[in-house]
Amino acid sequence: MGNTNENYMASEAKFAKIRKRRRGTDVLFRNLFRIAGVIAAMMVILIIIFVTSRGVRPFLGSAEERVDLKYFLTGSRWRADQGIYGLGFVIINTLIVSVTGGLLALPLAILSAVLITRIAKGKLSIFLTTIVETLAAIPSVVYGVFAAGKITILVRDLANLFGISTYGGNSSLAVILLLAIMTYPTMTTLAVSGIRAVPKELDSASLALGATPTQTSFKVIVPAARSSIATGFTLGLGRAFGEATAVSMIAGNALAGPSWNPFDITRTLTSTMLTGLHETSGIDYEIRFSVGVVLMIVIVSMNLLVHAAKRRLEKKGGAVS
Amino acid sequence: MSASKLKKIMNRAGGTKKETMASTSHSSEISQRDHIAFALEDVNLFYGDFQALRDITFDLPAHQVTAFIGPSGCGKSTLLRCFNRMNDLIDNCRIEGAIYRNGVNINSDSVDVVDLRTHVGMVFQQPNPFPKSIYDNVAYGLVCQGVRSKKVLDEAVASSLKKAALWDEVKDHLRRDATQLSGGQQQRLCIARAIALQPDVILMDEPTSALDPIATARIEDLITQLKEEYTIVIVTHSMSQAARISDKTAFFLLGDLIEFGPTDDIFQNPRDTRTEDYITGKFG
Amino acid sequence: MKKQLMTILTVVMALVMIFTLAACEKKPDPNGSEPVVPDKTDPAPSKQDPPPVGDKTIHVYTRDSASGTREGFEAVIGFKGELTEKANEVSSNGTMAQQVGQDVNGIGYVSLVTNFAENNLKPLSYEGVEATEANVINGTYTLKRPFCFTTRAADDYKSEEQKQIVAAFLAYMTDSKEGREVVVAAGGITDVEGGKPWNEIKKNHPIVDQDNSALTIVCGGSTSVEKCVKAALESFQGIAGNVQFKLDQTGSGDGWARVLGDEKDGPNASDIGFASRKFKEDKEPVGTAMRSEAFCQDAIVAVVHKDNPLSNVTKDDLYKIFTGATATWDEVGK
Amino acid sequence: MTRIRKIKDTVMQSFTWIASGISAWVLVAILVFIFSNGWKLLDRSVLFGDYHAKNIVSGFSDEHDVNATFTPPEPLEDDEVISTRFGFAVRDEIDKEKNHVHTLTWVDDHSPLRNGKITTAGPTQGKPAPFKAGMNINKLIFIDSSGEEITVGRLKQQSPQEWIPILERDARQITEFHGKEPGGGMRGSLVATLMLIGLSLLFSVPIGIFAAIYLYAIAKQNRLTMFVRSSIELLAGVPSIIFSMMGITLIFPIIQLFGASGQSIILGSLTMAVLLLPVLIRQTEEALRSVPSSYAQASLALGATQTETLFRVVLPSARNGIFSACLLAVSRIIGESAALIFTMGTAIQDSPSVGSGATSLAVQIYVLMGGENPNFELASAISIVILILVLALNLTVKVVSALSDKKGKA
Repeated sequence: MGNTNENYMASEAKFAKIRKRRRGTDVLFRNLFRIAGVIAAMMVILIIIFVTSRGVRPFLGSAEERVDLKYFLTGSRWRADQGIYGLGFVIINTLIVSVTGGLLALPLAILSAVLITRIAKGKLSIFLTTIVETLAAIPSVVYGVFAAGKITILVRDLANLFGISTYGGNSSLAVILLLAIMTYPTMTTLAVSGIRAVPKELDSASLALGATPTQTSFKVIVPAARSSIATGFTLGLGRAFGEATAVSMIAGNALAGPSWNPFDITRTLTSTMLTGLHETSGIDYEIRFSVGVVLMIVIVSMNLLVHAAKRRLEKKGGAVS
Repeated sequence: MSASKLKKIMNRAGGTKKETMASTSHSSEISQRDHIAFALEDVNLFYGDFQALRDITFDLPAHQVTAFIGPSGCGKSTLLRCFNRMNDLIDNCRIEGAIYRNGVNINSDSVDVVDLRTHVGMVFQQPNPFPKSIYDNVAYGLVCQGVRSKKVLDEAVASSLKKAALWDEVKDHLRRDATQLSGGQQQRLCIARAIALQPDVILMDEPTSALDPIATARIEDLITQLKEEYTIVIVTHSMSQAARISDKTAFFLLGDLIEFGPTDDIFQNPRDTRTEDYITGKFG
Repeated sequence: MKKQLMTILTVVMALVMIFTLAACEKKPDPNGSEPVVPDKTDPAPSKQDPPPVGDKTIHVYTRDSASGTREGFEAVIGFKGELTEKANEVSSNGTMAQQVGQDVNGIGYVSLVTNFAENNLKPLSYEGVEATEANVINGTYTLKRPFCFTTRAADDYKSEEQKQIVAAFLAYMTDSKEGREVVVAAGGITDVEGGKPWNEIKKNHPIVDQDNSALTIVCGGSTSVEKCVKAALESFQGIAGNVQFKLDQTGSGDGWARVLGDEKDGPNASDIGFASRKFKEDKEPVGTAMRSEAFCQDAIVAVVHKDNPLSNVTKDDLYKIFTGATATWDEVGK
Repeated sequence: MTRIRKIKDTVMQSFTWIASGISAWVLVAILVFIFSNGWKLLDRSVLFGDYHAKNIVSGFSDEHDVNATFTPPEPLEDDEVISTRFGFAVRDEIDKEKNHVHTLTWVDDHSPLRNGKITTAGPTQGKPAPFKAGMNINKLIFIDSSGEEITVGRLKQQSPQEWIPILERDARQITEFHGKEPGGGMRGSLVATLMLIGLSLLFSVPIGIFAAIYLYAIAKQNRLTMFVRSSIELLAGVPSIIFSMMGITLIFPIIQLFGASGQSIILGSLTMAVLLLPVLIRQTEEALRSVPSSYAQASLALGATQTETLFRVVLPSARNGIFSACLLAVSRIIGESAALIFTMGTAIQDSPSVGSGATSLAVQIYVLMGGENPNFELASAISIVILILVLALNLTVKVVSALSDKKGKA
């Protein structure tokens, strides 16, 4: 009995220690998780702060070096050689090519998604999904090589058919085509998952009312998945706006604009950031951060816009149902 | 080390400081333990603005099987989860009132919930073995407690599986993936897993609702055997099951405890008309 | 019935795809032996496009504002800041070559080291003088610029050895016969026979007889010099104890900044800064550098697509074209 | 069903086929383009060779047999020029970097060239110089019968047809040989990419997984969580070129405190680590959420702490998903170029080190396309490698998730 008692005392102390350690570990890790979460969340704020603080420098410098902010935002000429930095036309060009590219990809994405989820069965569906995923996985620099070697030629020959001369195919149209290709997989993936998430009951209900499967797909299922499709569109647009390497290989970097003619050379925000990214000091360098800030603002406002549109769409949908 | 010694240690180890202090009056502790597992006083529970339990007050007897019955959404499962504070996991859940276990309010902040749960085991509606081996499933709780000795673990696993009436079926392939077992075996494994920690109380949340009649019968047998050693609280939708295995029955409706008493009384002689309506199948 | 339809559709799609792809691939390769990109050397455009097409609008290509080639070109032609708004700005010599080679109406300017044939380019004579090394050396071809280098200040190296190896390399590349040979083989223009034998120069640089594989010569600045400098460095490695090197060529604007300017201690600090033009005396004082001079010359060549009938331009032509005064090919030379 | 409806249906359906057909066509076009340009270049020397040519300078001290003649083992091709006295053959070629080179196509086993000793100072000095077919000859120095030193070769602007006869006629003794192992390989970038992958994952995986756990298990439904979530969403939308700028403005000053001096793999890795966070967090959280909550409940009910539950039950169950997330992150790293151009620089290195700049495969492509002469072939060859790597990774992800699906069902 005495023996047992001793053991018991020792164990009591031991288990108390273990308990304390367990509790300590638990608290430690919970805090680590929390810190990791906060770090991840802080990064975007830090990026905004640091890039912006660098980006405002060109507008604050000494009088002779200072860039006029108003002209920077609205100007229609980008002449680094003359010290003229007007980004207005670049913003417009960026919007044109990205949105057009996105709009070109959207119907294709929706149609493909319908095929993948509702028409094709089994292996074929998997095969088509694989195509989309492969397109999504191709790095942008590879797209760039392809665009510089193939899309530009295509556009050039197309323009020649109309008797229009192009800068070797470097043009808004080439950028639009490239961006359509690059945004297509994102949009399709989202549309597919959106359509898959539509409750089966809707499908059955529509079929039971005598609609054909195709009618059901386009009249009931696709509208029901519009929220995901809109998200995919936003994400795709984000990629279009932010795409740098591939676009800069074929944009042509016009010095003035905006370029309304699709066969004309263009200049986007990202291509501006990458051309002559060579310099690493001086105003030509600093101004790139300003362009980066503008790019972020454009992306965020575009997101808000699509978001608002999505909300309105949902409201409308709600009123109908 | 024998299993009983282990139990003693685990019991002691499990107690919080307060509990240890409360247990200084040795005799009263024992007597209380013999009679009452949980004493509930004015328990109110809210999910956000929604009140799920209203002024629940009763004493839950020890070493008996208590069945909670009532229609879906009556709060019986919610109350069950109060006993091992699983409701903590729900973000906007708030509990008022006190639940005393060994004279300590388990809702107070000073109670270590991890500890509480080693004393109050739980078995869920769906058998939920971890995707690990049978052995690892049973040993899991002890390993978490810091038990490393292979010998102790082996013994605990064997004795728990025996108690859960699963030993004969699995003793030759303890390393097999637990998810390969049949539903009934899985549920018994989950019971064994809970028993391994030597708890005082085992909470069972509709433990047989996902099982076929044969597996259900085996679990019911098991429950009857286990009540010798443990306090068992079972939530069930099956009136006949409650009648078969429980000693006491509590009937809940819309968050209120309508009636609580010996099972025979409740089923044969309900005091409240609502209880009678439910038992005779007029609603539910 | 529907299934059949789908099958037919699929087959048709597949056929269309295969045909288009086959059409892409079939175009024969005229140059045969050389490894060339089908699209760039592909003869199809030259046969199909009536050269130059459409309104014969001149498409002006220019380099980015950090480029030394551009500065050299603009300085000789004399139109700094007057460049036409319709220009297409490209950020490297290679891109320039590739893009003008794709554009029958294009005109641009590249370094003489560029491979004209491979990029579908036709080099233009300037004032009637063909762009050749001989003509640059004898001074008749005047559209040229120097390749210059400058270095960190003599007391600003990581170590004494670093300083000595940099000095040895510059002596090899600039002064020695062997070094000049390499530069010339890589397309730079300099007088090989005027150089001293390396064996003589070597005596002043004993460091080359050590194992230098732990040292790295870091170069920055102009991209145009890259080919020459890379060739010189690679051959120097063999005779200087396997010294390592790093070429981070970004543009002439960075040459001075990275060794003497505000970037000399920054992320891009270099040992030798190159420029494909003279360093600007007012903005880029090289007085404190250990050594600073031109090591060879390069001709800038105005190039057009190989199907363009033009073969000679004058300074005045180029001035008018690049400032936008001349807008179509019909007007050139009038 | 009316006829019109049938036609309408068929038309709509064919539209879906056309749309998917276009995407398939684009994919095939890309693959055909890349492969047709790069495939013939892709061999061992591109995959594992140095990018920078390695020069070999060797000297000859031994007198060699003046009257020896060698015969090539088999008839050589027309454009090869043979030196029968010294037992080697040379061809004028264009190398991967599009320079003219004189490549050795045959060296006889007893050729006097084989007696060369490396003269470059360093550990290999005095060792026999390696001569083999495939090496380039830059120049040869020999002594003629009058004892005068004469240099011949490519660097003298001579073609093999010009200089080999001179060598045959006048040479009494070869004294120096300047050759090089051809460059144009991608090994350095491959190594740098691997380093980049390792370091980026080292930094981002723990933070990513922990942050995902925070969102999954710890975070309450409150404003802070909303903020964290939307911040991470926002981070996912930031274009990679902005990350590049963040690398310079935010991370560079920090690592400068630890003695970093410039664009470097470490700077690139830290930048990539931030870029990968949203991907990792999103995927990991998804993987965690796919673990049945009953596992966690059972574990908690058995008296495990939350941390124990996470590490012992939830994470092991989600490991396939997390593994897939890491693989996706890897394929993102392999494909990324814009975020690295500013942070790792554009200087191609053969033996990259963590503290100095280098190029990843993707950036090497970018550099090659923007160089003096755009090198489509080499760029395409590297693209093939990238594509194969990325597609293999994606395939692995699919296999892994298929496996875990199967397991989940069983």
